[in-house]
This record gives sequence, structure tokens and C-alpha cells, in this order.
Amino acid sequence: MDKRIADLAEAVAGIPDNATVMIGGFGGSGAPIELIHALIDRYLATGSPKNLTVINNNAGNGHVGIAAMIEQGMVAKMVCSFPRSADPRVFTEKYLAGEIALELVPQGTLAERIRAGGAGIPAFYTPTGFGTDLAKGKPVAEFDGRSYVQERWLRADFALIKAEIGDHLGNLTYRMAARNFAPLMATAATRTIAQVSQVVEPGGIDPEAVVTPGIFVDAVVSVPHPAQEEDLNRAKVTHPEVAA
Amino acid sequence: MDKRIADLAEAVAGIPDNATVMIGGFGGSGAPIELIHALIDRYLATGSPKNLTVINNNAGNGHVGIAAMIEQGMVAKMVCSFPRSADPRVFTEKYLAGEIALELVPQGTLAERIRAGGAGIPAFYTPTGFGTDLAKGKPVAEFDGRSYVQERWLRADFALIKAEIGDHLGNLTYRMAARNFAPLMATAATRTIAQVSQVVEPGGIDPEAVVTPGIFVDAVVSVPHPAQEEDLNRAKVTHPEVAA
Amino acid sequence: MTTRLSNAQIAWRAAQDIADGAYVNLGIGFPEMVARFQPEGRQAVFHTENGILGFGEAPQPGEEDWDLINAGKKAVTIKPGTAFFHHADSFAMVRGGHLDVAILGAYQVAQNGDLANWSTGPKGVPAVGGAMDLVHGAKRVAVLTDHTTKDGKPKLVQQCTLPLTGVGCVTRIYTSLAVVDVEDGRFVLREKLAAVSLDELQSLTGAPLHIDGSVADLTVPEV
Amino acid sequence: MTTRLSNAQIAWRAAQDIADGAYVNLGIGFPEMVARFQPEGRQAVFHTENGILGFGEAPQPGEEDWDLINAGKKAVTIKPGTAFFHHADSFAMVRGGHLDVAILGAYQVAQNGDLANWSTGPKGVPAVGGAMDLVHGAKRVAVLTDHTTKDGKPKLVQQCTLPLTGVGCVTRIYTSLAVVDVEDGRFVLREKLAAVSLDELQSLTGAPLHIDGSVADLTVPEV
Repeated sequence: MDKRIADLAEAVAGIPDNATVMIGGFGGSGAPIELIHALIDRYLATGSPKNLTVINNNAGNGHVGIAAMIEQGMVAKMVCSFPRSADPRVFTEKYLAGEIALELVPQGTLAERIRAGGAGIPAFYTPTGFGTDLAKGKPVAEFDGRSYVQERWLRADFALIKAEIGDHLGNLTYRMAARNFAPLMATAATRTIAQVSQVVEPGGIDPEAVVTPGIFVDAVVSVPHPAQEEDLNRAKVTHPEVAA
Repeated sequence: MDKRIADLAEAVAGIPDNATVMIGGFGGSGAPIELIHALIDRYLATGSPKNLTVINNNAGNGHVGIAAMIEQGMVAKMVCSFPRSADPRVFTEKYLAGEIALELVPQGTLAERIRAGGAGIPAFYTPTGFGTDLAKGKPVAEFDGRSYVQERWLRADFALIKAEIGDHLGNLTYRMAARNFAPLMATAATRTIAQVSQVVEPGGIDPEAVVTPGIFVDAVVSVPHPAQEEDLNRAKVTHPEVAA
Repeated sequence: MTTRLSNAQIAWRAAQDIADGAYVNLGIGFPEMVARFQPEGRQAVFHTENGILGFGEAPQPGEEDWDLINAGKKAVTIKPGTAFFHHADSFAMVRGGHLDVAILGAYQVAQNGDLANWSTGPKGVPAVGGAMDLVHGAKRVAVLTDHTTKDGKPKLVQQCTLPLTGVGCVTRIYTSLAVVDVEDGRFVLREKLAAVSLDELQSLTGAPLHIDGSVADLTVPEV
Repeated sequence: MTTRLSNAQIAWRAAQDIADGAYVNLGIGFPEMVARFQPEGRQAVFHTENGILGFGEAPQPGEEDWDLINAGKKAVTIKPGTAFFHHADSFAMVRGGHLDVAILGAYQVAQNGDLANWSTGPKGVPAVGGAMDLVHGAKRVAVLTDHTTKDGKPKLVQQCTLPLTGVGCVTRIYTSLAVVDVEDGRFVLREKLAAVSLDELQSLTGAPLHIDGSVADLTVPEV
């Protein structure tokens, strides 16, 4: 078994129109920029994939990563907790123009719904959001005298995540707070594609230190020196590059 | 902040009669033998704690650990998935005599109920057990055409767990499959007491390698060369030691 | 009585259906033998409920580390690519549909896929372990079993009379006489020992055996 | 108008109530200042939703590592005892009752503890982040806020008119004029600036301020 994929274009080649795609990251930390840009490049060359539903904590920053996907018109709907950033204009303009849908989910509920999707738990109860607009229309129930909202699992066709070290079997580690949603998304997608800064042979990761066991990962692509979204935005990079 | 406790007797001193106690371990792997035996010694000296509810995957093996607690009559009820072992006689005899209660829970549901307890999720739905005797009387619901059982969270007054390395702040690592239920139980108990093979200063555990963050741990006791339940049973050890 | 396959031979047959790289959970006891018979060039990744993925064979006697055990509490070993995790993550793998195959023993299997394998009734101490979780979530749930009970009663039945482990969960049954699929609420015979006639096999089976296409010979080497 | 406490002074006052070793989550923006004012000899452990416990101060400019940020996407540092974990574990800490204190900003707080701090209405792009989770689970949920809006309207009200973040969740409010507890569906005044009279404070508050025992002077140094 060897889950390595030779290049980024091949890694994202199977993502079709109308797919639901989880994308790791919290702001720029953990954002799989190279995978996202490979997907944008495919869209620019072929017109596909479009009409995507993207699940991420945020809704892009500047003109790279998820913001660039939105800017190109690939995204029909965002599922996120915080569609704001230092430069959220791309999402904001499309949203206010009614050109993109938004499902706003409290951050902990977003994380738990994704975990539930990966763990085979179709629904759970949480105190979060009870009595608020974000719980409207959802079943509520009382347990031990306290009220809770029923939330459903969240699953996706694909997950695009950024990890630090990956082995041939798909075992992964992460780097600091870049871990965030990635280990959850890896469990909740039909196909999980991980870009990793370093590929090692099986045994190259201490069995105690594996954060995402390989069973949750379908493809591993080596991206030795990944871009950091925050750095790109500070340098005013856009994707694709355009003349100023 | 320093969560170290000087000795085992002090670590278990606060556990009262009628408490619910989660005890880590799957069979002998991860069984906190020294903490359990300290609790038994306290009971033998003072008559307390008694009438305990114990949550563990199993119900003891031989005449050490949980089996010895049951043998001494400290345990009113076991919550477990598999009350069998190489030598389950202590539990079996009390159970068949009606002297101990049993709540039998499928293993994955047991794990998920404990996780839910620690994560503030009062109830969730699982496919496990649907249509079986173990789901009798529990609410069922259909999601996307499939039937599920509603299960409630499980929480405890105390958790007694065995870890490998612990720092002063309560951050913990485990050793191989001895990890099992301990990281979950640590989250679901009002007070979590960990015996560790090695104590290190804060910073002595790589932040990436922490399995149980210190927020879930209240007390850390050093037990440099912990006994392995399996070894004790193979050597026919009993606790307390009795003349053959 | 027709010569039947040994437990090892049933396990051998089941092993032939496991693809290279499949994630597999083997039930305690007899199903554990499946690991021994992986065909040349294929390597399954074995999962055990107590928190190990990709563990290796049993260690040499005397080399056991009792923190490194499988769900049957037998000592195993690590190999390159092993990962450890806690019980909630372990059963997320199980319930979440991440295992390709779970292989379990059975007291009874019904033609609709119901499985009874955890309790023979109200006597004694009940114990369920991970069986009720394992029958949900894995893409294929296979059963290994003698075709009949020791006293000759069918184990493949119209409806289970023993307490259920799971409803409609079994997809394939490897017995000492045949390979039977569960499809649309019926038993479909796929393979049988050449030495056993269809009539004889049906007489040892508690529900109709349907035939859908051809029935292959069940051929298994001495193992 | 009476001189009011600055945001930094409100944060200073809130910091005095945090015990040594407390686990604390500070909301994005103004509440983050609380970390600066930990009293001598006490050390709280700070949690950030994006998966860090026990992080340290901001790094020097130019030393930022953008994989090491807080929930406000500001760079932080590690220190001895830091731990990293994923988002589900992070919110297990939040919802599961493991935090001692969560400190947030507010648009409005009602006398029953209802909090509105995420939306000023249907215009623009809504964003909630972790606020709705943070208000449930922490043992104490404290709010830092100016006592009134910029145009002088009360922020402590009988009933919130803005969309709620949480129902009955706030336990203490630190304002630019006073410290107010929420108890049994009422505001209970604990401290006020000596320079502000009870009548004046009540006139700036949208619901009755009850007095239960004595009201201390709210004294805060220049910070």
C-alpha cells in the first residue's frame, strides 16, 4: 500500500462539479494553499470543478487560497463559523450580491459536527446556540433540566488538508496550531487528500506521535516548502498572479 | 500551579462512599494497579470508600486491581462492556449471587458516552445496539433512512488512570495500547488522578506529543515502576497478600 | 457426514477476499486466524478496538509486552506504520465506515443479515465487548462459522432465536461447507464444497439458499 | 459625565478575579488585554479555541510563526507546558465545563444573564466564531464592556434587543463604571466608581441594580 501521489494536479484531479469539500485551516494556519491553488488552476484550464460547497472555519482572506476560489466563482456555498478576515472583500461582495450562500455554524458545533460525521454519529445535542437565531428550526430537548439543540453530522466528498509529516500509509502529524480542523476533516470525507511538508517511510513517525492514523487518509502529496497564507497576504500575492 | 501529589494514599484520600469512579485500562493494559491498591488499603483500614460504581471496560481479572476491589466488597455496580477475563471468578460469583449490579454497554458506546461526558454532549445517536436487547427502553430515531439509538453521556466523580509521562501541569502521554480509555475518562470526571511512570518539569513533554492536556488532570502521582496486571496474575499475586 | 473445512480452512477462504491495503478488524478467537493467510503480495492493515492500527504478529513467547495487546488480550507487536490512539478514536474508525471488512464469529445468522453472536441467553454473565459496534460501519461484515451447531442444527436461519448483535448487518458468511452472501433479505449461495450436494446443503441450512448465476466449487488447501 | 475606566483598566479589574492556575479563555480584541494584568504570583493558563493550551505572550515583531496564532489570528508563543490539540478536543474543553473563566465583550447583557455579542442585526456578513460555545461550559462567564453605548444607551438591559449569543449565561459584568453580578435573574451591584452616584449609575443602566450587602469602591490603578 502506498498512498503517495506524484503531483498536486493529479491529487485534485478527481474532484467533480457540485462536490462538497472540507478544507483544513483556521485563518492561514493549516491552510493547504498548494492544493487549493492546484484546484483553481484546474478550474481555470477546464472550467471544472465549479458549484462547490466548501467547509472551512473562515471564508478566505485576500486573493489567495479559499478567497481566490471564491473570486473565480468556483464556490456556490460556504459552511463556516467566521466569514471575516483581515481582507474579507471577496466573500463579502459575493455574499451581499447574493452570489454565494452561507451556512453559519458556531465554531465548536462546526468542529463537533465534522467529528460526528467521521465517527458515525448522525446527530448529537449541544448547549451551544440554544435560544439563538442559529438554532432556529432545529429540534431541542431537555436533559437533566437543561435545554440543548440537536445538531446533525457533517460529511464531505473530499477533504483537502495540510499536515507536517506523512508516511506512505497516510499516517500524519501536524505543526502547532495548524492542526485545528484537519484531523477531524480527514475522518469525515469520502476521500482525504493531504499535502505534507515531509514524506517518510512507514516507521518514520513514532506510533505514539501519529495524530491522524492512515485509515483516514487516501492520498499524500509532498509539498516540501508550503506557502503560509498570512505571508502571501502580507506580500499582496494573488492567485493567479495578475499584473498590478 | 503544581498538580503533583506526594503519595498514593494522599491521592485517593478524597474518594467518598457512593462515588462513581472511572478506572482506566483494557484488561491489564493501562490498569492503574497502584492507585487501585491504595484505595483498597484505605478501605481495609477505614471501611471507606464503599458502595462504589466503577466504570471500566472489564470487571477484573484474578485477585488484583478491580477484581480485588470487588472481592473486598467495595463495589456496588460495574458499568462495562466485557465482564469476562482469564480469571473472572470474583465478579462472576458476586454477580450470580446478586451482590453486584451490572450495566452492560457496547464497547464503542461506552467510549463515546465517556467522551460525550467530557465534551458537554448530553446525548447522541449511534447505530450500535439498534434492535438488540441492550437498546431496550432507549429512544430511537431515524436519520437519512437508517435507525439509531439515543445514548446518554457518562460522567464520574473521579477518574483513576495510568499514564506514562506527566508534567507538573498535568499534561500526559501514554504507553502503546495502555492509552485506551484513559484520555476519555480524564475528561469526564470531576477529579482526575493520574499515576505516571515518570514526572517531568513543564516543557519536558513536546507540545505536539501531549495526549491529555493538563486541563483535564487534577492530580499527578509518581509511580516509577508500575505493576502490570497481567504479570501479577501470571504470578498468582493477590491484593492484599494472603498466606497460601 | 461430508468432510467439512476446518476453522483454519474457513479462515483461509475468508482471507482470499481481502484486498491489498484493506483495513480489517478480526474478531476475538477463530477469526484472528485470517491474518495468517493473507495471499502473497497483499498486505491488509489490521485494526484492534483497543487502539492500534497496523499491528504485527504475536511476539515470541517471553517477549510479550502487556501494554501491546489486541482486543482478545493477546500480545501483538508493532511494525513500521503502526499507530496508537484512544478508544473513542478507535470506535470512530469502526462506526464511521472506515473499516473495509469486519470478520466475526456467529451463533446464528438470519437470511436478512441479522447476527446473533454475543449471548446464548439469560444465563451466566453477559458480555458484549465491541461486537455490536463492529457490525455497523465496516463496509463488509463477514461471518466465519461452522455450517451447523455441534448437534447439527442450522446456524444459517430464517430468523435468529438468540439475542441479536445487530440487525441486517452481515454481508457474507464463510462456513465449513459453503460461501453464502446475504442479498435483499435472502441467502445467495456462491460456493460450496464439491462433495456436498445442493440438497444436503439445503437440509443443513435453516432458510432457502438461492442461486443467482453459478455456484463455484469451494476449494481450500490443507492449512 | 463621570470619568470612566479605560478598556485596559476594565481588563485590569477582571484580571484580579482570576485565581492562580485558572484555565481562562479570553475573547478576541479587548478581553485579550486581561492576560497582561495577572497579579504578581498568579499564573493563569490561557486556552485558545484553535487548539492551544498554555500559550505565551506575543512574539517580537518579525519573529511571528503563523502556525502559532490565537483565535484572533494574532501570533503567540509557546512556553513550558504548552499543549496542541485539534478543534474537537478544544471545544470539548469549552463545552465540557473545563474552563474556569471565559471573558468576552458584549453589545448587551440582560438581567437574566442573556448575552448579545455577535450580531448587530441582519445587515452585512454575519460571523459568530466560538462565542456561542464559550458562553456555555465555562464555570464563570464574564463580560467586559463600557457601561453604555457610544451614544449613551444602556448596555445592561432588561431584555436584549439584539440577536442572542447565549441564554442566561453571563455571571459577572465588568464595566467602565461598575462590577455587576447576575444572580437569580437580577443585576446585583458589587462595586462602583466612588465618583459615580448610585442614582447616576442606575440612570445609565437599563434594568434595576439591586444591592445585596455592601457596594465596594471600584478602584483601579492607571495602567
